[in-house]
Amino acid sequence: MKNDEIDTSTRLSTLVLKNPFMLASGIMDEDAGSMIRIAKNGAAAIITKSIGTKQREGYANPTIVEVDCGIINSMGLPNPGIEAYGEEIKLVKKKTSIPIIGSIFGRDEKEFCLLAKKMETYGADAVELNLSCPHAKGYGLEIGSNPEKVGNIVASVKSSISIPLLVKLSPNVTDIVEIAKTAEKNGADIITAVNSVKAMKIDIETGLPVLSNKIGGYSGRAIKPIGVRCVYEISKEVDIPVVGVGGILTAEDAIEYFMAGASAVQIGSAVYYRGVEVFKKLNNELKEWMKRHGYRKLLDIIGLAQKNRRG
Amino acid sequence: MKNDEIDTSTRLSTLVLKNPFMLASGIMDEDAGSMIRIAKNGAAAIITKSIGTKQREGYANPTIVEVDCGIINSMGLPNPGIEAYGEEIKLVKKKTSIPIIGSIFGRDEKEFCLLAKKMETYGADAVELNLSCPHAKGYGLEIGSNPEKVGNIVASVKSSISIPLLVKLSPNVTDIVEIAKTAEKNGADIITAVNSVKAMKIDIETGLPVLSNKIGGYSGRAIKPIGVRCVYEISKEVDIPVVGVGGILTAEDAIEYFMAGASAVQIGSAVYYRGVEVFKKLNNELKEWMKRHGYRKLLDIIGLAQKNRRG
Amino acid sequence: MKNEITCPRIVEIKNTKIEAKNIKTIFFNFPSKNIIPGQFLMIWIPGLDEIPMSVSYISDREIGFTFRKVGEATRALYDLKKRDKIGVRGPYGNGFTIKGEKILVVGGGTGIATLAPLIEKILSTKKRRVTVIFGVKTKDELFFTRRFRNIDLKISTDDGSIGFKGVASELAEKIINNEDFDQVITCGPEKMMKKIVDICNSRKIPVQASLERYIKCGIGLCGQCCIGEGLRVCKDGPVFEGDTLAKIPEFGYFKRDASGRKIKI
Amino acid sequence: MKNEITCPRIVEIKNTKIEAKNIKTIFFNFPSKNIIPGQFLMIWIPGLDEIPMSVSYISDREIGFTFRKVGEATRALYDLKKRDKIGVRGPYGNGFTIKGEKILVVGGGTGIATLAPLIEKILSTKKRRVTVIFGVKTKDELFFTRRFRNIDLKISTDDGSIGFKGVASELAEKIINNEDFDQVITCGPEKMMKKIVDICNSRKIPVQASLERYIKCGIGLCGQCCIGEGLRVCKDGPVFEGDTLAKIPEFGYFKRDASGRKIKI
Ligand SMILES: Cc1cc2nc3c(=O)[nH]c(=O)nc-3n(C[C@H](O)[C@H](O)[C@H](O)COP(=O)(O)OP(=O)(O)OC[C@H]3O[C@@H](n4cnc5c(N)ncnc54)[C@H](O)[C@@H]3O)c2cc1C
Ligand SMILES: Cc1cc2nc3c(=O)[nH]c(=O)nc-3n(C[C@H](O)[C@H](O)[C@H](O)COP(=O)(O)OP(=O)(O)OC[C@H]3O[C@@H](n4cnc5c(N)ncnc54)[C@H](O)[C@@H]3O)c2cc1C
Ligand SMILES: Cc1cc2nc3c(=O)[nH]c(=O)nc-3n(C[C@H](O)[C@H](O)[C@H](O)COP(=O)(O)O)c2cc1C
Ligand SMILES: Cc1cc2nc3c(=O)[nH]c(=O)nc-3n(C[C@H](O)[C@H](O)[C@H](O)COP(=O)(O)O)c2cc1C
Ligand code: FES
Ligand code: FES
Repeated sequence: MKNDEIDTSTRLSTLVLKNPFMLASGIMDEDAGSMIRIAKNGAAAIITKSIGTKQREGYANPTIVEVDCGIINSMGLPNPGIEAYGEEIKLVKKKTSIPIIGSIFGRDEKEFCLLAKKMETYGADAVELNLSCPHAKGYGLEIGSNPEKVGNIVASVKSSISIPLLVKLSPNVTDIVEIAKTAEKNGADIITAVNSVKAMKIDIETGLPVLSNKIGGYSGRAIKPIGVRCVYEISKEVDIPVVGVGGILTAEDAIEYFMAGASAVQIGSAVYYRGVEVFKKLNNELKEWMKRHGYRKLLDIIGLAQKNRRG
Repeated sequence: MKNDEIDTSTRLSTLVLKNPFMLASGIMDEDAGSMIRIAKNGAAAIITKSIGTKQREGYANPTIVEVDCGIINSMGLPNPGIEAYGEEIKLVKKKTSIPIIGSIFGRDEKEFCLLAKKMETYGADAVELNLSCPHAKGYGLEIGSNPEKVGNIVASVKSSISIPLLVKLSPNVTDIVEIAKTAEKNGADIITAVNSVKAMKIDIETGLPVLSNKIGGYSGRAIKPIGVRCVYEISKEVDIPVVGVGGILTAEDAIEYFMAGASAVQIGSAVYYRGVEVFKKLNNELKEWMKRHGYRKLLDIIGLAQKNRRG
Repeated sequence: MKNEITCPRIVEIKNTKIEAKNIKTIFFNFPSKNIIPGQFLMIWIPGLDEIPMSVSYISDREIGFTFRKVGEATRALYDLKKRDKIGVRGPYGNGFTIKGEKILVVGGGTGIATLAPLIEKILSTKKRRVTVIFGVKTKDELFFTRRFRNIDLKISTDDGSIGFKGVASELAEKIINNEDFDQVITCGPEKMMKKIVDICNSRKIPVQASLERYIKCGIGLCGQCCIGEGLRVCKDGPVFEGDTLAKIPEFGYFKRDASGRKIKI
Repeated sequence: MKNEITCPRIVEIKNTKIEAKNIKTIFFNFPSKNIIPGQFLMIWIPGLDEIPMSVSYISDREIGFTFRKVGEATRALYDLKKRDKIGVRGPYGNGFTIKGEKILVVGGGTGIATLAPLIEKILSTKKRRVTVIFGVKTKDELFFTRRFRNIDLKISTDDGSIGFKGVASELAEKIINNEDFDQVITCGPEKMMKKIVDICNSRKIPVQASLERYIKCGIGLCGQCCIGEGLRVCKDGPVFEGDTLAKIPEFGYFKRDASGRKIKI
């Protein structure tokens, strides 16, 4: 078996991905140029930075701090606003051929619908609802931990667009499965799990939280076992595809997610740990691993730990 | 300033601790002998293994697996049952002079009250309610994520014992502060945060979750930023002392917790990483650090990041 | 310390060997080097159980463990074949420490498996001499009798079907009465080990015994396997010195089941 | 890569020095070795802000950065004294690469701070020769003019209060017209750098410019500082070659604010 006989393509609803490695939202995806670079580096799809109705500067620096096993960030959803973002999406669409998925955050159904429709108009191939940002007051997790709100927002966005709808969930809830099922019932086409984990770093020399917002979202290696658990729990209970995110640095990490039930994965912090070339590297490592283990198609791996589950 | 001029003692309600390092529940505390060894190694207090009304073998092996930045366990609350545990408590009390805190888990108020009373009768100096075990059906987190149940259980246990009551919370909830406040309102004397984080490890060679229970609790270095965040959030909102747990391997880790607001900390996985001598080591490291930084009393550090907080 | 592998490593079985009735060895390659005789592995039978097993063969090429079919996990292991896969973590525990030149090794039942690489290590130094007692219930259960050259091998069977009739500790006592040993090392049923340790302690002969307790974590964390004053069989043991054992009241009398409750031995 | 310190390290200020009006240097010890001229640090003013600063002094004993008081963070920094504490992470970015023997260095405003250790590095090799232009608005803003020996230092001021009257890029053009250089290196206002880069590109003289963009993560993750086709000023830069800059349409024309929105330069 040669590397090119190995098929790592995958599907998410009507989106066809040439490989299972997508760029996670918030990582080098605020402007068209960055997204084009990531696309050229082999990503199968791009989730844009989460965009809101109005321009936002985000929190004051420090907005990011590296800790032992990961990164904690509290950017505060900086974004140029949906109006200004149109030209970025149009430019990326012109220069790339992979799916571009517009991530959006809002306060309520109205905002989400407006944002989703704009994204569709700009040419986005799908929309991802950020219902999970752990550190922005009035947004993200504050909405995404409330099943009723999730249901309403998903249902209204679904009825206002005709492109696939991804819903990105937070692990910072008592029952992520309940939220995922609510999203599915209300029309979500794909679940993305997980956003970063609420965490904090205190500098003991000054006695101060390092991040200006104090609390941030934890990403990177440390959160992989949490993300895998969420994907496993969700996949068991929903019929729509699940996209895994959180702590994926190597193909082995991604394979854990695939076996847990993920149809594709998103890569965030690894862009720091392994460079922008990480997408190509991961796809090669994945093919090597599949070859060594006698798998021809990625589809044969997806959900394996679900199938092997007893009871 | 010499090391012995530095005062690392602390108080939790009426419990006086010679230093802030307690043994966390579930670590070498199922039998009297182990607890005596830990006491001799310098722990300031011991939380026993969580004990239930009936003998339980726990889950089949594998019950534990080490991952990159921590440990995932799913012991399944093995314990000899409260009746058999009396002789262990009595023996430890006879052979040691530090506070022994009986950890208990039950299905409902009735079970919790029975267990707490027994612990008091055996001579325990305090009781810790395990409302947070992430992997035992019908127990722990399943109860501890429901504010109403937490309120009822805390209130009834409080009224049936006269020793201090610790309530141990889980980070696997949407709002840990709400649960902490409910516990406080219903009579908890001390909050312990956090129990382990729901997580999973899949072996990709076999496609199987490693733990027999599939999902377990994540402890060790990786969870420190999560625990620190919880302690910070809780301390801001409650007036009773908070005990920090999660990923403490060094005195610096503990200091982060103290600054976040913890009056004492519990040590779990570090017994593996640094040996049973970890308690002495931590207290020495803490004194060294305090000396270098000109602090005489631990009390001067506690809550520093709260005081330094703006807005 | 980080010679240990702490997340199960999946290995392919290179070979298996029936050593005696219901006793089998499984061989495989394992990346960890410098395994000390007396150390053990946690063997994961995926989807079923994970159990402790002493390393019974140590070489640069491959290692093995030898076990008796006694319950569900060992039965499943017994049925595995070449190229099947198991998960392995370890090596854990302290292992034996050889002292002096004239050594008596007393193995009972599958304890023989634990002692085998120790005997090889003793023999690897020219000037040492070793007397070995293998005690089993009956002849059919004997194994490893032809594995070693240049040892003084004595056999005991409960039913007298071969060798000395009686338990290994009785034979050991006889031999100790006749010969001087620098050290006695034993592994087998705890009652037998208790007798041997008592004999040696009363005669001030250095003695080591390798204990079994219910193992869960294997890394000294959960406390499941503790004896005496918090001695963890998985970490501080499984090998203990005679003077340590003299201070452990439960040695020879009771152990704890998976729930932590005391049960008679 | 792990020469970087990525969680702010609290350091004590060893010394401060007023270099000119509103321009100050802060000195401290920093564990990271081998800092390349052109690399920058993220300076945390605890409780206030974290901002990028080029390393302006590099020695084994201590390092320093030199800054102009322009807003809240730099004002707070300006008020700090010996023994006060700041948090520092880095060094980040690529730094300058010296090519050839005859080099022209053109600094404008605080860009001079970024170029200072580069000039020292150029001078550390005997056979290299360097011509330096320092351009400022007015005489009072000049600094580092006496820091270097053996350089051909030319000064330009917008108001002609000293040296050449005009902007540094004009003076640079004159000099380039008269002399051949192996390389031109510049740091300063982007409009000025744009002119110099254009001049050099059209004459095929290798040129490097150090850019400024709004920095948040500093480690190439968040995308805040990207220019052109995803070039991260914090990671792939801040120093870029002339041919790269030629392909970046916004160079000299616009940057992005903290929200990612385009603003004119
Ligand atoms: C350090 C150590 C080294 C060992 N080395 C060997 C060896 O080399 N060869 C060999 O044949 N046996 C060895 N054993 C014993 C072996 O682990 C048990 O025989 C095996 O676990 C039985 O599993 P089972 O499911 O087949 O039997 P079960 O039917 O489950 O039980 C049979 C007996 O095995 C015990 N047992 C079950 N699980 C465990 C466990 N996790 N830890 C300890 N005991 C357990 C039970 O308590 C019971 O007494 C060793 C035990 C220890 C503690
Ligand atoms: C790689 C790099 C190296 C630099 N080196 C130096 C130096 O050696 N000396 C020096 O005086 N200045 C340097 N700067 C510029 C310096 O970072 C800004 O002057 C400083 O951030 C202003 O902060 P403030 O709060 O005082 O001003 P503000 O009032 O906040 O803003 C003044 C200007 O500084 C910019 N600024 C504010 N925050 C940032 C930020 N996080 N990243 C980038 N720009 C910001 C604003 O966009 C604005 O244009 C460098 C910038 C970069 C990107
Ligand atoms: C700097 C940074 C910015 C992020 N911004 C967003 C965002 O705008 N929207 C969003 O849904 N997730 C955001 N995330 C979360 C990531 O998309 C991802 O869910 C998380 O980082 C976990 O994946 P990782 O461990 O691979 O980084 C951000 C993460 C980081 C590190
Ligand atoms: C093997 C093991 C067993 C545990 N058993 C219990 C338990 O019985 N009751 C309980 O409240 N917490 C239990 N815990 C959780 C710990 O008390 C602690 O909250 C957690 O491990 C985080 O701390 P650490 O990172 O220092 O280990 C257990 C943890 C481990 C690793
Ligand atoms: S088995 Fe857990 S401490 Fe020994
Ligand atoms: S500042 Fe984040 S990528 Fe440069």
